[in-house]
Amino acid sequence: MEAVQPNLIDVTIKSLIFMGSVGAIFGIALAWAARKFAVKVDPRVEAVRDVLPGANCGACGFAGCMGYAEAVVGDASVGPGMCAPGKADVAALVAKITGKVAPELIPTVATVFCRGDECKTFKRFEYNGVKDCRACMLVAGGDKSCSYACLGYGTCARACPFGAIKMSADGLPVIDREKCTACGVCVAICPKQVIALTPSSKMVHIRCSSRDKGPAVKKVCEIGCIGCGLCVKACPEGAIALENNLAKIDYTKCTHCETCVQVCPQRTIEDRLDPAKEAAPRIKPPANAPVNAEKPAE
Amino acid sequence: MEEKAKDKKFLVSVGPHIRSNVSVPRIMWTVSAALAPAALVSVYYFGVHALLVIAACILACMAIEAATQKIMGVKVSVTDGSAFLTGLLLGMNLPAGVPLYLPVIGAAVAIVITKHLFGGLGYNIFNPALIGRAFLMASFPKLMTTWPIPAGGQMLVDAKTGATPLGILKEEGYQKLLAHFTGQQDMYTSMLFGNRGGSLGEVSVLAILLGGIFLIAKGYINWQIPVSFIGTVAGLTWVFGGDPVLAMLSGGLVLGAFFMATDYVTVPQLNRAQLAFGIGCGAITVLIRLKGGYPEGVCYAILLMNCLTPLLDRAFKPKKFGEAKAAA
Amino acid sequence: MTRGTFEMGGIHPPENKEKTESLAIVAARLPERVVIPMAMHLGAPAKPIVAVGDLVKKGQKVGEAQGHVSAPVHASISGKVTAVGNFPSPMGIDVPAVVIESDGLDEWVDGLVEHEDFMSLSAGDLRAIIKDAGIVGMGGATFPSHVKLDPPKEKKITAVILNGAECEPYLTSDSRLMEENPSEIVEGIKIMMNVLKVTEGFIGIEKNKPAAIEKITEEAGKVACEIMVETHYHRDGMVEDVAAGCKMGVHVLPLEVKYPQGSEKQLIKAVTGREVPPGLLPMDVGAVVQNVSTAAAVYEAVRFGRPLIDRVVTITGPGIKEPKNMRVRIGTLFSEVIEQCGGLTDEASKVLMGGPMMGIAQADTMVPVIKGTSGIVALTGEDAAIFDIGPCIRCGRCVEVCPMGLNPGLLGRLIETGRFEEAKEHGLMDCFECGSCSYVCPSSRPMVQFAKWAKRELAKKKK
Amino acid sequence: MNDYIKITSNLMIICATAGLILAATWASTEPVKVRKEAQELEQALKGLMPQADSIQAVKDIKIAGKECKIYEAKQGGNLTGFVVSSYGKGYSSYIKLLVAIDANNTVTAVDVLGHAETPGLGDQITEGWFKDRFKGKSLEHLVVVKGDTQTDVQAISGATISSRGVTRGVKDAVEALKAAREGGLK
Amino acid sequence: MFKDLGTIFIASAIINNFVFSRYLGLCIFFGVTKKMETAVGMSMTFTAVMVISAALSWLVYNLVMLPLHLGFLKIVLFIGIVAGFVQGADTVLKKLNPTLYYKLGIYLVLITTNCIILAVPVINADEKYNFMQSLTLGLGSGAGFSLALILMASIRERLELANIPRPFQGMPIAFIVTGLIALAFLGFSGLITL
Amino acid sequence: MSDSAKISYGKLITNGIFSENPVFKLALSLCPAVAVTTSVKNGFLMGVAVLFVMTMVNITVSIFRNLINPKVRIPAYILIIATYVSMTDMFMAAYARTAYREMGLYIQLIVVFAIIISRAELFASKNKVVPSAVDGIGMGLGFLGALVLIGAIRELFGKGSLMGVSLVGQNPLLIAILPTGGFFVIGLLMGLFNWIEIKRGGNPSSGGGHH
Ligand SMILES: Cc1cc2nc3c(=O)[nH]c(=O)nc-3n(C[C@H](O)[C@H](O)[C@H](O)COP(=O)(O)O)c2cc1C
Ligand SMILES: Cc1cc2nc3c(=O)[nH]c(=O)nc-3n(C[C@H](O)[C@H](O)[C@H](O)COP(=O)(O)O)c2cc1C
Ligand SMILES: Cc1cc2nc3c(=O)[nH]c(=O)nc-3n(C[C@H](O)[C@H](O)[C@H](O)COP(=O)(O)O)c2cc1C
Ligand SMILES: Cc1cc2nc3c(=O)[nH]c(=O)nc-3n(C[C@H](O)[C@H](O)[C@H](O)CO)c2cc1C
Ligand code: SF4
Ligand code: SF4
Ligand code: SF4
Ligand code: SF4
Ligand code: FES
Repeated sequence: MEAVQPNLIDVTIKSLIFMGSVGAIFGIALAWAARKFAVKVDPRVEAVRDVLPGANCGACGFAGCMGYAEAVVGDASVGPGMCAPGKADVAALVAKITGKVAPELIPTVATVFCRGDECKTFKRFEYNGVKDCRACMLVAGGDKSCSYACLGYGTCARACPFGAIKMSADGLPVIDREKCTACGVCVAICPKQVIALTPSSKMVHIRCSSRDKGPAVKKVCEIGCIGCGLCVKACPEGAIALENNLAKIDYTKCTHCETCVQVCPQRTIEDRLDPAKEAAPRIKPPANAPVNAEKPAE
Repeated sequence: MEEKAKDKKFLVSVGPHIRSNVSVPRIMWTVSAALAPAALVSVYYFGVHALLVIAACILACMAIEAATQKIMGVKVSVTDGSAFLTGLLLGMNLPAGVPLYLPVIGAAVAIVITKHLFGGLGYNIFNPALIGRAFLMASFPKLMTTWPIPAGGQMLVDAKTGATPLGILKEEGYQKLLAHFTGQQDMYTSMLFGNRGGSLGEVSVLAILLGGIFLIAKGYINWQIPVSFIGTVAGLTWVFGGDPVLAMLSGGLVLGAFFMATDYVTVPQLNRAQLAFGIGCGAITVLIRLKGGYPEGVCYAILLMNCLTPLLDRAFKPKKFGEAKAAA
Repeated sequence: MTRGTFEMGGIHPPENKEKTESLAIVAARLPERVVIPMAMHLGAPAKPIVAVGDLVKKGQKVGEAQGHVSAPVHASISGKVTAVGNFPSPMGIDVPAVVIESDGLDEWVDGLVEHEDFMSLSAGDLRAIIKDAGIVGMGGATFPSHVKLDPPKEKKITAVILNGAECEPYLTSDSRLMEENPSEIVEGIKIMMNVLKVTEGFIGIEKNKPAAIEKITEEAGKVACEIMVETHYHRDGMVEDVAAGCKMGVHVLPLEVKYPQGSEKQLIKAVTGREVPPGLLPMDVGAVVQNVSTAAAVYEAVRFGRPLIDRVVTITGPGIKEPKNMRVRIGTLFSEVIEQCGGLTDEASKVLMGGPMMGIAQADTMVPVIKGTSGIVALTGEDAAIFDIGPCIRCGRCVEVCPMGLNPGLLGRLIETGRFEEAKEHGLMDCFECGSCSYVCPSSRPMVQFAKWAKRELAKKKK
Repeated sequence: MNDYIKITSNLMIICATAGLILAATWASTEPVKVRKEAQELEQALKGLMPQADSIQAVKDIKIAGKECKIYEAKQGGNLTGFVVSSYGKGYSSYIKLLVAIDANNTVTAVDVLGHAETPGLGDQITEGWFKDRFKGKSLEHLVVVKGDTQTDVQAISGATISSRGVTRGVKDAVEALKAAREGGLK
Repeated sequence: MFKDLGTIFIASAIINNFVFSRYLGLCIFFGVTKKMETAVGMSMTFTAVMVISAALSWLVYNLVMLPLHLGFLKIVLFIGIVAGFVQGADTVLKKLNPTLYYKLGIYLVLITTNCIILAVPVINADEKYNFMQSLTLGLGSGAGFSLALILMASIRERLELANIPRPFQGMPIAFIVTGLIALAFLGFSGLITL
Repeated sequence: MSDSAKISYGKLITNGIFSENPVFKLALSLCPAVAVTTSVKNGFLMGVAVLFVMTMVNITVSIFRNLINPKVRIPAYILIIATYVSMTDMFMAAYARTAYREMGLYIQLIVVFAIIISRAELFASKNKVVPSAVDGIGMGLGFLGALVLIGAIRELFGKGSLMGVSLVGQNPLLIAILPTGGFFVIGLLMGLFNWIEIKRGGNPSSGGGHH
């Protein structure tokens, strides 16, 4: 070690000059570069990206959150409310940043329109292959007795970017309404198209997708809609209509009066005011028991 | 509905509806069987404790695999033989005299960290048995380099330290090693028949060769890796002025080239890529043997090439039908 | 000229043809009822042109082709239409179909046109006859034959190849037909050569069918000198067909026994040495491939005016009590055919349309024989065990056997984890689902299902 | 222009302040560090040559490509021996050594100043019992032997490479000293 | 001389690889190896910056600071050079070649927080390397880091297809892989020590 | 987080230690986490050094946050960090020589620790002095805690001792104090924390990389 005897004043002056000139050189160079090569970036893009949830789920229809941020800032025709998982809060923030008007969003949630679990339907054949609903579709359209039914191989559950779907013990997806952000990924991926987004405030659903005629449905499923039309007649609000042998609720009219729930002979219509029950594992009901035994009479 | 559900149901799947009779368990058990003669030879030379070491490795691997799969909630598949084989190979990679907690630790590392953290059979990047060995080597270097002397026959290594031929070569040079034998011929034959110190699986080159050739003949392994691996070691050793025959016969080379550098899971799939893999293994082995801190480099060479496997898989792709013509 | 095989990949599954290879073709019982699907071919389904209650004769058109890539459908028995609607088909989905109840008379429709001197017909006429007869590929792909015989002008076709490989295990329908009706087949290829103005025809047959090779060779030898019609395009735009002396030659080519020797691209390679590049068609290398049964059907249609209403079906496998080769009317239910072969054994657990490699497993035997039904194979417990699908152990066997030079194991795993686009980059679209990879896979991975699934998802996305 | 001034002054001020602070820190810590380093070295040298009352650097040499020094130890003006600083390539590092050598070129003591060998294995080279193995060894006995030996240097079992590294460093030191003395260093 | 440079290069690139044998540059190593594309981008950017800053640092350190006895400012200066250089490159690239900027620009900022970028000039200074040796060490460590990144990216791409238990997905398994690679690199120990 | 009025100091501290732990959650400043954690003591010293630098940098940046031109923000912050690090380095070289010898290079490398610059950039440059200091302390403590935890495990397995007190025989599992073992310990700990989080119904951040 060279024994440089530090002389406080000498060292201080030297380092002041040295560092000062280093700073000056860098400063001038950087300032020159900053001015000479200035590019404008829109800071709003980053601002928007920061408020987006960052799940990159693609519900907005753009390539990830950044894609949407760029689009909503750069393109006047892109609305601020397209991020479904972000719900109204994010829409409002995005609107604020971009100066656009936030649309009024009706919060929605995913609902499974099939109750034909393993106990209420049967398998047409023994399936041997990839455990994925889309792959199972390739094999004679799936092994469920009802050709409209949920196949139960859980593709939606694996696809949900928010972990909102669990498969029940007897093979139907159960949606956690708290976690679901209505991103629509499951809706798009289900090969049987039995999932749809419904207004979160509405709890009465006709959970069947079969467009078969009544007798055909009865052959393959214990709980399917047979298109008998009793609910249509019974609904005091006129909210239900039959379409292709399947009853459908107009959610703008439904008032949760539950009349339909009680008249349905198949017990297809379900009231989910108490979602906890949905998750409870079911056991196969005895042959003659009411199909929906675990449901409290209302 | 009830009635219909009771009908006898056909099995439906996408084709093909028949399969060849080669299955994963069959492969694994057959490879294990091919290794059995070598294991027996080492038990003959090293005695009961060798048997205990091998058995401990196998039992630990299988038990740990079953337990891990239980805990992770996946199908328990110990009967497929891959854990058995990993255990057997791990045992063959240890010195005969190690205390029996080493096999258990090695097995845990091989099965849990190297295999199941990656998703189990088929997904691991590194050779489990070799990682087990490298881990033990790093943790218990003294125990792992204490070589008991083979019991059978006249002994060929320094009775005091029980060093392996490669160890002697590294420490004291070729002439000293030769001095342990009556001549070069004697040295080669002793090595071939296993009459020497070393890990359990190093001792009988002949038995391992037989097993390896059996596997090649059955089509369970390709010739590419063993040939290019051993060939490169011999060639490079010769180029650098060593004894190529000794290089081929010593250390874990033959075991590694036939049974460990051929583990499907951790080596490239294509034949051309396998040639490159074997050459790489050979080059690193020679580098470590000649210049490195360790007397033997096979284990590390294979592990290092394991790292390169995904890259080799990227670099070598099968030639598509019609593609060459399209380019022309 | 060639090696008589494709080089890359391929497998040797047990042939299992011995039960039926020497059984002569027998005619099946006239069915009481047939279900005639409108979609028995690739392309647009035909449109029913009969209504419930109509009386139809054998050979009468009941479905009209919709567009160029489509084919008409004909009644295979005479009787009354009892239903028009959706019925299960052996392809696994419900399709529109016409149900005909037999009147037991089995009468041909009137007005079938015969042509004794069919070799002097013009290409256009021949094509029209073939299209009208509803002829589609009978090797399994069911592609409308007239489309293949009508390539765009800029594609110069130089070889017509008949596919007599029949590389699928169990099946013997083509080999029986070659043995029993060689002349029909050779006449058929001559017609097609005439349509395409090709002087060289090839018939590729796997070497495990020596009798068929012998018979066909004998018949082909007679072709030596035939009249052929050439189309002359005059400068003023006039088109004229002119007879042009002896030019034709039909060569029989024994092929190595190796699956999938019968696949179009592999057969072309085996016969001509040319490789069809990825994404292109056989006609891009100047070849047209037709199945031998298709050739026979073409002859029937041109010579006698008879549309395609029946075909030879091999009913076999360990699950069939009395295996047979039968000529079956299109639309006959599998159950009826199987019953004529003594029925299914108790162990039968899987019923296939087609062979065990490419065949389609049936959920039910209440489905009709269609134009592409070359066989009905019933497998029993042992052969049809549930495949225990394991993880890929990267053994590379699939890479070795893939005749297209793909990495099926990688493709499978990419698809399993939802990376369809990546699979496409790795050549998914070249996979023709031969199943060689799954056959050899020690982990029984369902690569063909993966491939089908990914292709479907990609098609969906394109829309 | 505003930007120029702002950015430049920004950086200049920060740099200058940093320079100032660091200069001050350095000026106050450096003497301490230098003193302590010198003390440490002196202590080490003393430890090797306890009887000497003056130990002076007399020559700069190079061992293993690194800068080393030869020190002369004197007791009341009489030469008692030399200390040579040296390096030897070990298992995972260059091991920094001090070697005390008497006038007959025999090693009298060895000290390990620094190394990055494996804890538990290579780091046993710092243990007294290992360092003692060099005592009284002349050039021809500075070879590593595995297994029992008194005449040569016995390797630490499990750390032969480190042992060899130290031995190499010691041997180089003796050789360097010998060469230096032949070349005129008394 | 050349042998010496060769040794430095091989040692820093492979045998004493900064990531696997010296455990430096880990943040970036784990950060950018999720995809091969980013790994390659980072490799190129990093190597370029590494070589340039090694050269600049050497010049300033040996020609200005040592004569002035200002060695104690080396940390400030070395990192200052990197930061200033990176900031300048960032600004210039953004304007001159936006495509390249979008490809590589994101890595530039990250480079300032990479241990290797500082460790190399510090080692150059501590070992008193000459100019060529310093450049070689810069190049070698750049190449070694690139090797590590590309290796890891290829492994992680394969891991994408593996069935890794959920708690271990992402960072944890990346650590385990690196540990295993480092275990394999133990085989090189005793070869060359820098 | 830019609105300092609402931040609770306790939250800031726990954030740094748990939910945004620099090592286990943010995966930042990993080199020392692997390299110097062979014992509790080393981990602790390194952690303290970082804690000091981090707090001081946060305070300094916060004080001068309005004077620094945004265009040279990063170089400016880095210079500030480098100054504190150099100071630490010099003080340790003079007064903590044994520790300095063991951690040598890594003390100097604190300069480039992404965690420090990112806190300066993300927090201190937007907040008042006190919250910035608290944030620095929280993050620093998180780092310190992580290093001590890793150090403890490695020391226990690798040396058979804890804080220098020998518990078991010599080197029960030597690999633990080799860097290789450092990777394993960190990887397994991260996995363990994720597992706990999953068990509690959470969605583990898969470890984000830099930033
Ligand atoms: C200890 C043991 C050793 C075995 N050894 C062999 C063997 O050497 N070769 C073999 O093919 N199967 C062997 N088997 C049988 C396999 O466990 C397995 O049943 C069979 O290989 C799988 O065949 P499959 O899947 O084709 O039915 C062995 C089984 C056990 C339990
Ligand atoms: C794997 C595979 C195997 C095939 N094997 C045969 C075969 O053995 N015989 C056959 O005629 N067609 C076979 N084909 C169908 C041919 O590729 C081709 O479509 C057919 O020969 C064309 O004739 P066609 O249109 O008259 O059916 C096979 C196809 C594939 C994909
Ligand atoms: C992780 C690890 C660390 C090692 N550290 C050292 C070391 O510091 N010094 C050394 O000489 N050998 C070291 N070795 C090398 C081996 O212990 C080597 O086998 C030994 O040097 C051979 O010497 P022996 O013949 O005395 O057993 C290490 C090996 C491993 C796996
Ligand atoms: C030819 C062949 C070689 C094998 N070699 C090894 C080996 O060296 N080490 C090992 O742990 N497993 C080996 N296995 C077993 C198996 O592939 C291994 O456990 C997988 O790496 C686990 O995923 C081998 C299997 C085969 C078929
Ligand atoms: S809802 Fe659709 S995707 Fe989900 S399990 Fe049912 S069929 Fe599959
Ligand atoms: S349940 Fe469906 S809509 Fe809801 S978050 Fe999951 S994927 Fe999106
Ligand atoms: S044959 Fe099966 S196990 Fe082997 S590589 Fe192919 S997919 Fe994987
Ligand atoms: S099914 Fe496809 S991937 Fe498999 S071997 Fe055949 S062509 Fe290749
Ligand atoms: S601490 Fe982040 S790269 Fe080293």
